[in-house]
Amino acid sequence: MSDPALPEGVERHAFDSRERLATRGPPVYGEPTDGEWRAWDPSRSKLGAMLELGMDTGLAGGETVLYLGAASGTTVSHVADCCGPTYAVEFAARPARDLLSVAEPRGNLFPLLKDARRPATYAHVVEPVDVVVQDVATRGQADVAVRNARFLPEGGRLLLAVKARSEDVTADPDDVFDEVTETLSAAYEVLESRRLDRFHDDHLGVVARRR
Amino acid sequence: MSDPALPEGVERHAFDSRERLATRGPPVYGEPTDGEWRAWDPSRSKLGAMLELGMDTGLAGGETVLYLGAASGTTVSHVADCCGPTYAVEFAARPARDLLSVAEPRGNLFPLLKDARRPATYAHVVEPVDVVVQDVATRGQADVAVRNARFLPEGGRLLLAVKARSEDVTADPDDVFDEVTETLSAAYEVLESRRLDRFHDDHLGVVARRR
Amino acid sequence: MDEDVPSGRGWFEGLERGDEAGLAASVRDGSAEMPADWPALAVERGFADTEAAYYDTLHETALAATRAAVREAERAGDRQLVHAVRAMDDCSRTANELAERVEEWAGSLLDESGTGVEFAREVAESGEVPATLRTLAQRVVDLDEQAARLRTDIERTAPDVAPNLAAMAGPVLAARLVSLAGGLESLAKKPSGTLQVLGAEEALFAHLRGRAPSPKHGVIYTHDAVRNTHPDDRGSASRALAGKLTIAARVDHYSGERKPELDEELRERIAAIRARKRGAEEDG
Amino acid sequence: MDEDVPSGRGWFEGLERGDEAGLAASVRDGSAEMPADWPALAVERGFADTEAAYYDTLHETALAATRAAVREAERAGDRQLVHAVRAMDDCSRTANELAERVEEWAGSLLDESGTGVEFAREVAESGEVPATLRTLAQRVVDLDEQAARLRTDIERTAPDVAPNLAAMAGPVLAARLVSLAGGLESLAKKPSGTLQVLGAEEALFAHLRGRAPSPKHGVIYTHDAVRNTHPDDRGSASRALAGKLTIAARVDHYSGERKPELDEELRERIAAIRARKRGAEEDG
Repeated sequence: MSDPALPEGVERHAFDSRERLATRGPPVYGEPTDGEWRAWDPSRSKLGAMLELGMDTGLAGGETVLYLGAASGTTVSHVADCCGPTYAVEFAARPARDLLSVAEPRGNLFPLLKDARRPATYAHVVEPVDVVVQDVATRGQADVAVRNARFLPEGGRLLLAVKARSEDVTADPDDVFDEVTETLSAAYEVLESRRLDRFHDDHLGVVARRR
Repeated sequence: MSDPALPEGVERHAFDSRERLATRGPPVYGEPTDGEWRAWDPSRSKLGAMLELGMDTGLAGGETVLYLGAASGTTVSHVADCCGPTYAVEFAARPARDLLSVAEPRGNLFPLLKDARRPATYAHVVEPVDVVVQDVATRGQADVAVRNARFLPEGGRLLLAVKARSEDVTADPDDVFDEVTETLSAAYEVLESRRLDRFHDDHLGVVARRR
Repeated sequence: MDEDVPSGRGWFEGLERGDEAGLAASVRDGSAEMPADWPALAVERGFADTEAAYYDTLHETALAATRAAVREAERAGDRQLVHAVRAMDDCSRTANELAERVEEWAGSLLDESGTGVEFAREVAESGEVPATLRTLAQRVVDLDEQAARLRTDIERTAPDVAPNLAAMAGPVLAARLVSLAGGLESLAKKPSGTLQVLGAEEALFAHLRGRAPSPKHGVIYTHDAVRNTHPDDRGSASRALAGKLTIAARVDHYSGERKPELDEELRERIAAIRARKRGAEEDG
Repeated sequence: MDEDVPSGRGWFEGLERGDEAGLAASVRDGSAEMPADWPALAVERGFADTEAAYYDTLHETALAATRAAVREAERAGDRQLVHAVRAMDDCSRTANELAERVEEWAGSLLDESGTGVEFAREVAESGEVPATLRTLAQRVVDLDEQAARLRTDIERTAPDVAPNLAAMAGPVLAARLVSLAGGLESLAKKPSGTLQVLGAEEALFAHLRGRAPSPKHGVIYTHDAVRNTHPDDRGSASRALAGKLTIAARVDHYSGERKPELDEELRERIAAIRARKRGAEEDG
């Protein structure tokens, strides 16, 4: 059932006779399960959508991950299922309460109530990582990625979801995405970017490598 | 110098070589004088305009008069000059201060600070009169005239100035005048009405008799 | 209705011709549903010997009654002024109170904070606070603008109601004095020493209880003649100003005539106080 | 920058693995400019025997630190609630104060008068008063609507911040109690007897000075359990209500879990108080 484009630990499984991405781990929000496997819904997860759309995330499985914008933990639960030590940063208290429940049964998932715009407030906890996954919905998303480049070695991956509307509700999404790419270039080389419209309106998925 | 269309006591006199209406009495606001005669300016007085325009006011001179809306007393001073007992009703305090100065030297002029819409507040002072002159600039001008009909015997005159804009700033003045005539008919028969536009914009002069 | 049977009492009925006050009050306050031949009735009932005598008395009485009513109505103009100045102070006060609430609340949410109505104006347009806080801040701005609008009205009205007081004190201070006294009439009747400390009642009461020195000035402190005079001379300046303002209030109440010479007298008096040598005269 | 020389101290440095509180505080409050290979350093410096042991401790510590931070941030939610309820009270109060001014002013101009915000609403639309008085009346209407808007917000927010207290007291009374106590934490730490008289501080101080009987209730008086209980039993009802509200506040502060059984317990307790015979028990 394994798929060469998917990381180790992520497989396609049939749920209700439909092939879907899945990871092995305790269920989080009542998603369909198949034995130890549980479905990873790409319409609830930007990273899931990137994988579903066949983007080359470079994830092999087992990486050390810094996840920025963990929200209530839906996506980061799947990341922790297939990766190594996973640091989950979330700024808002209410979703972080749910994130705690997601993290409790996952010994490799470390939830942190921190502001992703201020990496110095968690650099004393987070080790250098192989991959940064980012899905924050505030202004200055590209800038957040640049500030967190300090956690990546040269060549380390950034998997970034950009929400056009967070930047400028009136601007053309394409212009916003161009500007994001421009900002990212301070610390990253963009390898691939693709609109996630099929699963997430006005979102762009970006794969970049640390310069 | 007397004029058959004018009441006794009102004459045309030459001021600055111009023929103008005039009465005999103490000057009021610095108007031109000729011996005992002082000019009656039709552009400062609706009743003056009605006389100047040759309307048949029915005034013969010496009548008992109820004047509603005496303001600072310009017109009523001329009325008192040529008529008998003259009751001058004014509602606003500031012009009434000037009305007092006009009334002081005129023993037949009785100033009253009263609301012309409430005749019961002065019927204990005002006797039945031969003529009601009315120039009030509030809404419901015709209604005021109807309420004050109690002071007139059958056949008594109403000399009414109607200001179209006091009724409805947006309506056509002609419609307003029609409605005034309609309201008046409850107590009066309209004998003559004429626009005073030459001297007073948007004003109608009405001569009516108590039914 | 029979004209011979009046439906109310004539203004003169039950009164003597010599009772001027009673007659004037009757003209002002009496009423009748229908008019009647009052001159004939007055003669018939012995109030006047002739109709001519009746009209003479009516003339004098109507003048007296109307003069009193005008004066009272113009005091009503002063009452409108009192309402306006109190409303202005209410609006300023509530704007400031609500601005403090906005300040506390917005301060808990924004990195950069500020104070007062100006800060509320920023918060009302901030995209970083909840909508309800924005509209709360807008209420502050509205109240501040309402206060400004009331001030404009006062500036327009005060010179009508109290021309000399408004010219000498400025319209807002004039309105405030009228308001503190409870009306122009009562201001006109106060001794100058009372006007001097209007608005300093707290300090005055403390003084009367022996706990504080006598206050030198109340709201007239805001007048240039006091504020811009050397502190040593402010007692004299306050007394001089209060004296002239009292005269102005009296002229306004009793005659209403504008007397520009009063302003000039005040200017000269204050100039003299400021010019004299320190310590050359004893001063409060 | 050399990764082996961290520009800040690791969260574990200087602390023992058993010091859970210290470690959690360090995760929450510490900082470093750059990350470092903290797992290796922790082993190297003897904090943990193995990296696996390090990660176990980090997992427990991150959970504890984040749980505490979440709870504190949600208490910040209670601070927003406090701002909202105070702003609501400010808006109601100022609306009523300005309504009185409108009432006095409009009363001097209109034949028919009225009171309060409803009358201000009429004045705001009246053609018979000066425009400035109309806009003043509109300010009253605006403030009243702002108060209503804040109330709506409180009704939406209070169940999030204090689910049990909001369910038992109603959102506005819950917010008022949180506000009077200065926050949910401080409310949760108060004895039930203090909660019972929150908002009756004046009466309480008078009592403590020996000048008045002990107050039976503060703002909880507005709760149906007190207001709709026979006056003889209101002391008991207040005590019972305050007791249950205190429990609700504590559950809200310490766990945040909704416990509907608390409401049921209160209902039963109040029903018992209301049902018992007059005079059969001694009562305050």
